[in-house]
Amino acid sequence: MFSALKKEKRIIPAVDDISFYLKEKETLGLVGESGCGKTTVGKLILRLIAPTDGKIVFNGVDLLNLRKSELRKVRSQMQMIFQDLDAALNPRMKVRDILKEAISVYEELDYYGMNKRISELLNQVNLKKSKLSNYPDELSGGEKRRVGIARVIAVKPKFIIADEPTSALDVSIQAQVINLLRDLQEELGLSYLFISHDLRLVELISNKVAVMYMGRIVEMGLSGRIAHKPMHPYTNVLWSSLTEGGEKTISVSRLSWQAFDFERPVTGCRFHPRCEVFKARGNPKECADPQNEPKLTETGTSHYVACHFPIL
Amino acid sequence: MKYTILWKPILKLVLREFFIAILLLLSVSILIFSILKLAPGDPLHIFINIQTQNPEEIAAIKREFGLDRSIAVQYLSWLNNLIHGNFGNSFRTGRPVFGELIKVGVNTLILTIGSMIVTLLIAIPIAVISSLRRCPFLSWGLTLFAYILSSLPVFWLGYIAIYIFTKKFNLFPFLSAGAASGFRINWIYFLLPIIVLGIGNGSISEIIRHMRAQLERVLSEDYIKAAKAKGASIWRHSFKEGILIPVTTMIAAKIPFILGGAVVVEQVFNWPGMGRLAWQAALDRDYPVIMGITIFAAVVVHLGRLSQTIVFAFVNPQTSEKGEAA
Amino acid sequence: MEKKKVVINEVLKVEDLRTYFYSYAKEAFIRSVDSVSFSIRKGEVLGIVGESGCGKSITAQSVLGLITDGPGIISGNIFLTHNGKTINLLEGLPDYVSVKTKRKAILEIAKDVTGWLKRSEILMKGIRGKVISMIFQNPKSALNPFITVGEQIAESILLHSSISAKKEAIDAAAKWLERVQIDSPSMRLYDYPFGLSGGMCQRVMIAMALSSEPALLIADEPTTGLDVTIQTKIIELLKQLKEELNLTILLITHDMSVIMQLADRIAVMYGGRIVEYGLKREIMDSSSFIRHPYTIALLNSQPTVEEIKMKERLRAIKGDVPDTITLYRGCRFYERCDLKNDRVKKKCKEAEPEMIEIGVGHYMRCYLAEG
Amino acid sequence: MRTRYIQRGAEVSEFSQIPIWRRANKKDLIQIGFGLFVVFFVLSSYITAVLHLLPYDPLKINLKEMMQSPDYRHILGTDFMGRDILSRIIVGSQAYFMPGLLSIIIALFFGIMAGLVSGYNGGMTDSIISYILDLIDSIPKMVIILLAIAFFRPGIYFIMLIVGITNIPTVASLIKSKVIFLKKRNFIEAGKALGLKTRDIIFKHILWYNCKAIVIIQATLGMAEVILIETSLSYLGFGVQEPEPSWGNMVAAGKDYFFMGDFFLSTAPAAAILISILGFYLLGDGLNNLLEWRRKR
Repeated sequence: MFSALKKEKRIIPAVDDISFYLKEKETLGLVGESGCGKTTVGKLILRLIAPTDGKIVFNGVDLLNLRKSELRKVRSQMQMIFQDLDAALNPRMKVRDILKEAISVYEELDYYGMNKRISELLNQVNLKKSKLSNYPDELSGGEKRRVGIARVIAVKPKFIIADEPTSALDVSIQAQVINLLRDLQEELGLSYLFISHDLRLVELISNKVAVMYMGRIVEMGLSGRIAHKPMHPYTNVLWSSLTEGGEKTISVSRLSWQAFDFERPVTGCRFHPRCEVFKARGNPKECADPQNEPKLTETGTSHYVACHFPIL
Repeated sequence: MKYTILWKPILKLVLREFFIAILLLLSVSILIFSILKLAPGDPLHIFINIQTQNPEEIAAIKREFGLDRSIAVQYLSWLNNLIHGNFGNSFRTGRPVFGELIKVGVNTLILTIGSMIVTLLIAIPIAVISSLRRCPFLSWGLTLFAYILSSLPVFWLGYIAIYIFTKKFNLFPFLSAGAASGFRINWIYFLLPIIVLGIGNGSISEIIRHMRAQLERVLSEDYIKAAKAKGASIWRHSFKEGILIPVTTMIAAKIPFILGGAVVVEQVFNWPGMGRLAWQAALDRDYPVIMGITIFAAVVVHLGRLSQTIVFAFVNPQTSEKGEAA
Repeated sequence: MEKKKVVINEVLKVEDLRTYFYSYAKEAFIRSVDSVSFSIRKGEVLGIVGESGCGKSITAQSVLGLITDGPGIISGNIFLTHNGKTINLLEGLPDYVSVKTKRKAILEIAKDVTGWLKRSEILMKGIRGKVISMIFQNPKSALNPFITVGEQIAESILLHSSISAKKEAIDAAAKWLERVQIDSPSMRLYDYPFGLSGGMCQRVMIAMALSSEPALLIADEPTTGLDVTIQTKIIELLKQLKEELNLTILLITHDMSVIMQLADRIAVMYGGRIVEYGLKREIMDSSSFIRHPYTIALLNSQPTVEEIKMKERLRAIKGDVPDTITLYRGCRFYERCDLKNDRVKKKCKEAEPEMIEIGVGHYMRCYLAEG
Repeated sequence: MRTRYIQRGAEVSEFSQIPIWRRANKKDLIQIGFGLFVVFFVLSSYITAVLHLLPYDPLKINLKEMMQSPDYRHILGTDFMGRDILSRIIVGSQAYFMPGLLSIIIALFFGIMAGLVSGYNGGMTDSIISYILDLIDSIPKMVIILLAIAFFRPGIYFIMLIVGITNIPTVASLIKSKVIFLKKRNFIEAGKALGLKTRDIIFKHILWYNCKAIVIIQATLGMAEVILIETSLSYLGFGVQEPEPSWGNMVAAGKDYFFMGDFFLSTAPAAAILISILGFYLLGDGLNNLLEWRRKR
């Protein structure tokens, strides 16, 4: 159903040579540290940012060749939940107006039809009816998020890009939102591109997971395998930073503090300055060789990894 | 110990602003020159009416003023003169505009800058007090008071002031002062217009509104709370963003406004400044003088903006950093 | 006001703290912190955990006296012990103090407010940053964007230590930067905060807070909004510093996993009240026979490894955080509670449960804990 | 302390459900009330003029009743030509109101357009528009007006047209910074992602929902400024000419009697100027606070 290949090259390549595909009713998790280009990927797919080069195929149509009017039609099939809770909610509009507007983008409904549709949406996202006459400022974080989701599903999309939908929320509310997203997927047959830095949630909600580092996918595969048998050193470090059941802490102290810096590009494998394997192997030359950046290669059943020395 | 003032980006930023200012000044001069040429009526009507109707003589006068050439050539020669400090001669007095401008320009600048200071002295404390929200009714009262001050018509305020100081206190004889008897150095006479224009220029309310909004925003920033939590003075931490930047912005933005107010105040007080000159020139259609004043005013406005840019560049590390990137 | 005996090794003891704000629009009090008591011993980490809006940040800010705006009420006792001396930060506070207001109803309860506020400011001046330091949720916005990092740390050092020369203070700042594991600290000193990453800013904040060697560090959501890898490293850094310097920390977070890694003692807050309070091992011990339903719900809302593997439905707490304006007759958690049974249901609805001790130093506010 | 127990299930009314006059600050309401009074006064001057309700003909010279102090026949007294001051003040407000409206409409319309376009598009369009606006902003307003007077000898409407043009940059820069601020909040992008038309985003979301306060406060400030400029010009002898009344030339006409101890001739119109400028300031401030939701906790 969906396949993409894009390449964005500015002075700083935010997203560089990424390919993945997504089947119907499937969820692809996209994981990485902040600034690695996850959000850019989402915006590229929606064509909110124009990619420099590449192909985005949706339902067999290449989005990059579409004209504006055609693109608008396709957008009703694809929607995005923004990371920022307030992003989609005009602070001066009441919740009812926000939903009404979203509905009327692609549907013409009369007064009763509109009311019916609004209450249907409210049911779908478990929102109280009394909140309709509130301004976004008066809602709690969880409610805002649910209004955001209602606004997105109002246009009846098939594919939703969820950009860190839980990052600004409390843990208890996160669980609500995740449950809601999963319910909606079943109910409406949605596909998700789930962008997050919370690895547990990604593992839980996705069928496949792609791990991004510095604008590139370094590992991709089924979520269970990525989580429990990671092959790329970076994925390994990411997952080990999770702590479980209280006392058990796995140290990430070996991963240096220094986040990557796009302005000082690394030659060769982008991860090698922070890489454990690189150091353990006595700094092999291949890793730093600018001509020899590791390509994403298939290593098992639908498992891809971009590393010279994957952990086996 | 070295502090990282990044000179290069600041210089770059200032230079860029400077070039834009030059470009704008050129555009202004072209614009006014074209209006001058397109305006109805012959600029030489003063001479022509007084002197002969003989076409040859008119042609001679035209040649003398260079009016027989094409507009572009005229403009270029005017520009050339301008660069050499020659604004042409006044139609009315026949004296060079430049010298006259410098003479009155200084007076007007004194008036403008002085009254700007007076305005700020009134506006800043009120803005600071009302942004603290310590005592809502005091700050509301002060703000109302400031609004009333800035709604006072400046010419009437001028008369009140003159009346009080001449009639009641007999500090100086009103009618003998002024341009005719030369500029009398009398400190009251000197200060009065400055204070009157400072109060009545109508920008106090706007300065307060802007400053209060900025200061309130800054005081509610996280970093002010953090500064308070570590026991540091919140004023030290909010000074740059909360006071220095809005004040500079307002000074640069209000200079043109106060220059305009100076026209009226100079009329009221017989202050021999640019405003009076402009008023006289407008009455007489003295084009070279009007042109000169316009250019002069534009230069002052841009000097204000340039100083704003410099302050910003020094205060805000981000601008200088951006300047480096650009 | 009778002064209770304070145990010597308690650095901070908060008794019956109330922080209310008055809402003009709704003409009612917002009871952000409603009768909260806890204490922190030296070298101990107390974690306050709860959903956003439960009043945990307001508690911390009340301790530091940072709440000055808006009409409202602060009451209770906050005993701070430092260098063998114990002072009450809310000393001389009339029963209820209203901060700046015009409303009659509030004026009635306001006595000697301005005088107290002034005294309190003088008192707090010697305490803020010196005895109690604080680090904030959003490190990037908590650093002054117009002042270099080095100068900001040096300012704190100059204010609170014997160092009075600026040059020495800068050197000391560099040392602190090194201590929080920042690379090439002498260069970072001259950086402005906007050029630094979130993790770096948080470490600068920590360095700034610790540079005055405070008796108590308040960490208000120190890891929220940071990357997972950075979060883990910040927690580790705090742990390390705690051991090195024998820090006393009041840790405020909504993330149970952070609490589990750092805290010795836990206070669970809900709707402005502490609903459970005790040592971590008591509360987290799965064999412990009883826990507050809210604590259980909070713990459960975080998926376990098994749940993730089986892709089970998450056990979310239903409903939303209660507003703190409404005065509920019964238990504040009643609507969202899954564990209420027929035995206590009626009681839960009728009156709010009292805090009762169910173990050694383990308190709980729930009828289920009763007999 | 009085405590109010609220029944379980009953909700405290939300901010949005409280009517606007109850959630507003009382001071704002006072300000707005005062401002509306001034606007009403100005509007009523047109009605009185149309319906011939003026107490006296403002232009009628009556040398028998020169320089009278206020009494029951002439509520504000008469001027040096025996004309009724009250009538002249009422009619004098017409000197600025309609021309002022013209200037405000010009400033707002072009300012909003320029601000929206340059803020939304950015890049080259923004640079060009900013350059033009900077050009207008380079010369002080008063100098431009004097320039126009010197060259064209225009009427009040033409002058107000120029005032309107000189106000465009202010409005444009305010709107532009608002658009840029909103862009940062991502909801332009969110609107695009939803499939809204660019036109809807710009006019509905940005202009209608988020720029109302700016537009209103600029309109009222513009009116205050218009009064200032018109009276100043009339005072200088460039605006409305005698015998047509304008507050500015009334003050100017009264100034000579000032030093003879007769304040009233120029003080009455000056007070009218003061009150009306103040009225528009306060109206703008109050409406701004109301619309910007300066809410109390």
